[in-house]
This record gives sequence, structure tokens and C-alpha cells, in this order.
Amino acid sequence: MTRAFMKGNHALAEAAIRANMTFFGGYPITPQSEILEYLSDNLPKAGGTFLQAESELAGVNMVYGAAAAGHRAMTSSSGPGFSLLQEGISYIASAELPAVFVDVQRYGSGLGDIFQAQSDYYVATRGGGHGDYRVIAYAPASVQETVDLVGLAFDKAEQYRNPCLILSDASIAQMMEPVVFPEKRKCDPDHEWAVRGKRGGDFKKITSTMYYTENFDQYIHDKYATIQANEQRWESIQAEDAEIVLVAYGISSRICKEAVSTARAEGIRLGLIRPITVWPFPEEAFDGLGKGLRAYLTVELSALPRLRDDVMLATGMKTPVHHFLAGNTVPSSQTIVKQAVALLEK
Amino acid sequence: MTEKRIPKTLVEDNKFCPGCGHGIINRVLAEVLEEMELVDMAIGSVAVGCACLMIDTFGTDWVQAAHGRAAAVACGIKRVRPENFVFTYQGDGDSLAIGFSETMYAAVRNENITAFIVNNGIFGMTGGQMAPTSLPGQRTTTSPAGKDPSLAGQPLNIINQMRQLPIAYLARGSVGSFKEIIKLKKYIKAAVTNQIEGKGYGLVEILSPCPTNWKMTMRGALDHMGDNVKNFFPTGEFIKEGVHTDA
Amino acid sequence: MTKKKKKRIVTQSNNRCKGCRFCEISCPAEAISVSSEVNAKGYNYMEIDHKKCTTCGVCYTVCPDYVFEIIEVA
Amino acid sequence: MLSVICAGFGGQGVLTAGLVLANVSMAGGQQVTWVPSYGSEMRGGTASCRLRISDSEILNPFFDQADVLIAMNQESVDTMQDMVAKDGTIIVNSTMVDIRTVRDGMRMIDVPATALSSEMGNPRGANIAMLGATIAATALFPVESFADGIDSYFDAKGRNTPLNRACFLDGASAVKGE
Repeated sequence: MTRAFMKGNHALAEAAIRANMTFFGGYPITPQSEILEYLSDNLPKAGGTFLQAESELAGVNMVYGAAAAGHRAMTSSSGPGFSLLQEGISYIASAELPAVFVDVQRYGSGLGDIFQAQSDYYVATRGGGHGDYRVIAYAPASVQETVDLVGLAFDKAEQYRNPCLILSDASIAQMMEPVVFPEKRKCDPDHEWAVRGKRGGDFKKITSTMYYTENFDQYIHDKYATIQANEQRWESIQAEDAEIVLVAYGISSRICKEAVSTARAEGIRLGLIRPITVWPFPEEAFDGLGKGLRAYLTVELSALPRLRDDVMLATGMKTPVHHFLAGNTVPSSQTIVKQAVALLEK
Repeated sequence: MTEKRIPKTLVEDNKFCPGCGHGIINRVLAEVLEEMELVDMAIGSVAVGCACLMIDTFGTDWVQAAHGRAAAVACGIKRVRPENFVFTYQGDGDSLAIGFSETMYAAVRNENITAFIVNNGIFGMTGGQMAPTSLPGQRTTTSPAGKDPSLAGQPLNIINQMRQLPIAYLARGSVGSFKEIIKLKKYIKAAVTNQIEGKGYGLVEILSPCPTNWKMTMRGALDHMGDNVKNFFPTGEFIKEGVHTDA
Repeated sequence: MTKKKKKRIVTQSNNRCKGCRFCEISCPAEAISVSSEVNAKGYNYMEIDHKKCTTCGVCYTVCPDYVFEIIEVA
Repeated sequence: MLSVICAGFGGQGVLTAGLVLANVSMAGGQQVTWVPSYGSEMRGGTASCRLRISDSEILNPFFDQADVLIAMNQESVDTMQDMVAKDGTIIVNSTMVDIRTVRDGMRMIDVPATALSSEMGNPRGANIAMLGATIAATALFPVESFADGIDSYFDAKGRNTPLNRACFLDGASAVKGE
């Protein structure tokens, strides 16, 4: 397979086409607009429909319609626009439809700014919109992983009939790296649940499945428990014997990985747990770490700790959980090592 | 004269209040879809409001959208399934207040869908609050002293909003009398035909009584429609097959 | 051979009626009035005076609740 | 691992120079990351991109210290030379830069790239001339094979001209002659 050299956003868009996404409706916002730009040209060429929606609200609801009709559909946004998607995501989850969403995280609340950040962690992992639902959220740390996870997200969305999210950030989205794509898939949109006109059969209603699901509370509880049990993904790097285990995802996890190798070369026992799914959070990754473990240190591109809370929950706070917040600046690995050493010296 | 049978597409009794125009509109729409042999290929998009009660009783495929977003949902459906007949069915609050943007932009893009907007001048399902279409002076639960246009604006006339757009079909009908219901059916048929022929967006706005929230008898409601509502919302065909008419 | 002329009659599903009286208001023959009887939903449903009824079908058209049908019988 | 910053006015082909370097390096089997200047950095007149080129996995696409700064204009020398490592190299477009402003102690390669490419009738090729100097100075690839890589990069885009190769080789010989 030949390698292409591509921007994270462009690669993400191409991966969606390869996964047989046939509908995309979205609205421009930095730093994800290249996804729209790429798809406006390449999705129609691949036989799909690209629509620049009048708002994120319209975009996500177009996705709802296309998904209800059985087609693989996606929209993408960032920060303020991602807030607007939440209404539609809640409805899509409620109707138990598959669809894929992208949040290319940018910094700050409100308008904020367009720098890289990881401050949408709560909205990504807690469901974002109203009601009882969860979104399977994948956090890629490279352009290649973005491509791999987009394909997986479409498959898992269909498997569980639930929205999936690609939680990217401005760094991963804007940088270019070599990438290898899978072959284009073919998918049949004529799922038994999809609306396509009753065609002589019974008519179908796509609405909240709550209205016609027996023991709904138990059902929905079990659905998400199953996902939680089966879909945790993570990468663990020299965590088993570490004194300090770093926890980071996305762009900051790459710097942490560098920090681990720098620290190990100096005899400092640093390790890393890198969540690939931020929901379900990879709680299993924290099982059975070595007795020498003294603390966790989350490394987050935000002004307030977010990921830290999930580490606390996953570990029952039996070990201290610290956080290092780098705001909108990608820290150097030396900075991270220093933070870890300071914890050891406490 | 032939028989007049209740369309089979109406699979259950409707759930609307006494005298509600939705029941009539549901039946007329069912007749049109049956006569045009479209029931098997129809997909409706409703959102929230009294209109959405029909997804249990009107036997076509349905998608229920978030409040206001039915047009965007219909657009998503039609774009991936162009072979289907795709329509929206919404009240005035749903389509013209919270969903004004989605409603307008479906028309701006001349989406090949058909929109039915039921204008009864009030939010019915939530118990009679003021709608964008409420008349000046109209008493509602959120305008107890009567709608004040200096505060809430004049009634929103969607036909006027859409008249300049390059859409296929635009009409306003009414269920306020037998004759108007007969005309309404022609409008609905014309709008549906435009989609089937690929000509694009069709909208039929339908004036409809809400005796319950207007707090009127049926006769009072019908008189109010004839005497007041139609002054603000004249009926007729405004765009036919993409051509503006003088209606 | 002569065709046997079919007779049109109006039928009623009185349990569907919500008593709105749109049919009564619209009936050109003034053949419809409110019954003193109450249906399963608790509404006073409508009565047709079949002597006055011309089976024109206006009641079918205006009824929001699918009470009336015009059918042909041999 | 080689860390490179490529900077200059918007319109000088700075990002393209970085992309060519990245693509040819990738075609040569290297791992590469390319990060554009972004956010408030883009608001000035200066555009830049950062590359890392390595034969093993690149973890951090960002870096504090560059091995090479390709400086196409005065502003990039002024604002970015502090990011170059002590033993690093700065490739200076001497047509546009007063070379006396370059910090002492680092290796400076002076290429009159804008003049050279203009004389050749390829005024937009200054960035490629700068790349020639970069490749010659870093010995990242043999000059001729990188020139072949440039040809195939632009051929694939359907907009190659023999002047690209000529500019590249001229830039490279500016180093050989030092």
C-alpha cells in the first residue's frame, strides 16, 4: 500500500469516504473546515452527497435523516459548533441510529480561540446533550490512527446503533503525516430498521425507542454496560513497573510517550496509559499496576482538569491523581518529566 | 359520484382534540397519497407539536425530528433516498418559530421535498401559547392581554417569505369550509406532483382551526377563520411549477 | 340488459365522533344534528336524518375524525 | 531525527517548500511530521511550518530547538533564529535578508535564492533553491536523488517544469561552493 502525506482533517474525510459514508452535512468552523472542503470535492466523486448546511443544527439533523434512511452519515465541528450538535446527537442516540460525529477540539469556552486543546472532554464523554445516553468516543493521537478509528467508529455505530465520536484536536487535525488508507468499503443501507417507504410491509417509525421498548430503563442500562465492557481501548506503555503513570490522550499522549522514553533513559520509572476510547473510559488499563506505583499524572491541554476525574473514578482514588494542565500550548516532554520528578520528590 | 371511503392509510383513529383541523388534513393527505400510489414509498418527517401525534395513526414510514428540524431531517432522507416521496408535516410554531431557519433553507436549496405547514396561530400541544402566526390582539396563555405587535411582531407570513425563492410550488389552503377542503386537496396534489416530477420544493400552508386553545366553539372557530385569519393569510396558489402566479 | 342502479348510503362510526359539529354546520341539507346519546369516548355524537340526507358527502369531507363514509349498496 | 523550520512571507512558497521536503522524505522511506503555523502566528505576514524527519517513529511533532531554519525573509531570521540549536544551521535567503543580523556561532548558509531564481526566469522557485541548499547542507539525501524526488512530486501534481530542478541544483551548489 502506498503512503499518502496528508493533513489530519483531510485524512479523516478520506477515511469516512473509504468507510462508505454517503452523506455529510456540515458547517465551516476552524479548525475543522478542511473536512468540509475535502468532502465537498471528493464525496460527490465517490457517489455520496455533501451539503453545506445553514447551521450545525441543520447539519446534525440532516445526518439524522440520512442515518434513519440507513445510510452511513457524518458531520464534523469544533467547540462552539459542537455545542450546537448536541441536540441532534441526543435525538440520534434516542432513536438508536448509527452516525459518526467529529469534534476537532479548540481552546476555551464561548468563542474561545482556534488553538489546539482538550477542553471538550466532558461534553464528549458525558453525553453532551440531554437525557440518558452515551457516545462511544475515540481519541486519535496521529493521522494514521484518525483514519483507523473513523472506519472503526462507523462499524461500531452500526453494531450498537449508537452515535460514535472522533475526538480530535487542532494539532492532530492540522498536522500532516504519512498515512495508509484501507480499500473503500461497500455497505448495504437497507437495514431492517431503516426507513425506505413501507414497500408493501409494515410502516416504520424512527423516534425515541423508549416509546416501544419494554423495560426500557433496564434495556438502555444494559446496552451501555455492554459497550463499557467490550469497547474499552487503550495503549499502555511501561506502566506495569512505573512509579508515576502519565495518563493522556490525543496530541498530549504523544508528548507523554516521548517523556516516558526520556525519563526511562535517565532511570526514572515513568509509564503511560493512553486512552484510545475516552468513553468507555479504559478502566481495565488501571488494573494490576505495580506495587511501586506512587501517583498518576494526567497531562491535559485545558485550563481545568477533566481527564483527571475519570482517572480518579477508574482507580477509586487509591493512588493520588495529579494533573498537569498545559492550556493551549503543547508542552515539551522535558516539562512533563520535570512535573513527574517533582511528584517523586514530594 | 363514487364512494367516499376513509383511506386505509389512516390505520388508527387520530388523537387530536375535537374540531382540530389536523384530522381533516391527515385524511386529505392520505387520499392524495393513495390516489397517486405513493403510500409505499412515502417517508414523512415530523418534529414536535400536535402534528407528531400522527406518526402512530398515519401508516407511512416516519422519522420524528427534534423540535423545528423536520425540514433538515427530510433533506437528509431525500438526499440518500431520492426514489422515495419525502415530506414534512409540521405546525406553525414548529416550522416557523424554532424551525424557521431549517424551513427556509430547505426552500432556498429548492430541496426536492414537500412541506405541509399547519397554521392554527397557536402552540397547541404545549397548551395555547403565542405563535409567530398569532394575530394582533390574539389572547393566548403567553399574551393574556392580546398579542402586541410592537412587542412580538406582526403575524409571520411564510408565503411572502418564500415568494421570491426559486421553488416549484407554493400555496396556502384552508380547512375552514367544505369548498376550501376540496381546493386544499388540489393544492396538495400539485405540490406532491412537483416532487415526483423532480421539480423541487413544494410548500402548502394550511389554515386550520384549534377550537380548544382558541377557546371557541367550532362555529366560532370557523367564523374567526373566515372573518379574521384569512385577512392576514390569503389563500390561493402563489407559485405553480416554478412560475409565480398573481394569486 | 339494464344496469341495476346502486344506492348510495351514508354510514357512521359513531365511536370516532368527538362532537365538534363541523358536519352539522356544513351539511347543505341540514340533515345532521346532535344526538342525546353519548359514545364510548364520552361525546354526544351526530345523528343523520336519512330522509333529508342526499348522500352528497360533505360530512365525509369536513369530518376531522373519519366518522362518515359514503358507500354504494346493491 | 532532523527538525526543520521553514519560514518567510506568505506567497514565498514556504509551506510548499516544507511539503516538498516532507513528501520527498516520505517517498525515501522516512517518517515525517509537518505542522503549519497556526492561530495567532498566522496573523503576521510570516508563514511557517515545522517538520521532523526521522527513520523511526516521531512522537512529538513540535520542538523547541530546530536543527535547520530555512529563512526566506528578514522577519523569520529576526523572530526564529533563537529557536535554532547551538550547532544548528540557518539557510538564509540573502537576497531578502541582511546576513549581518544572523547570530554568531551557528552554521550559516547564504543563498541568494530570490535573485538566483529570478535570473533563471523562475521567480517562484526561490523556495526550491532554498531546499537545494538545505539538502546539500544536511546531507539528508544525495542531491541528485532528491532532485529526482522533486521532479516526481511536481509531475504527480501535473505542474512540473525543468526550472524546478535547475533552481534546486543551483541552491545546492551554493553550499558546495562555501
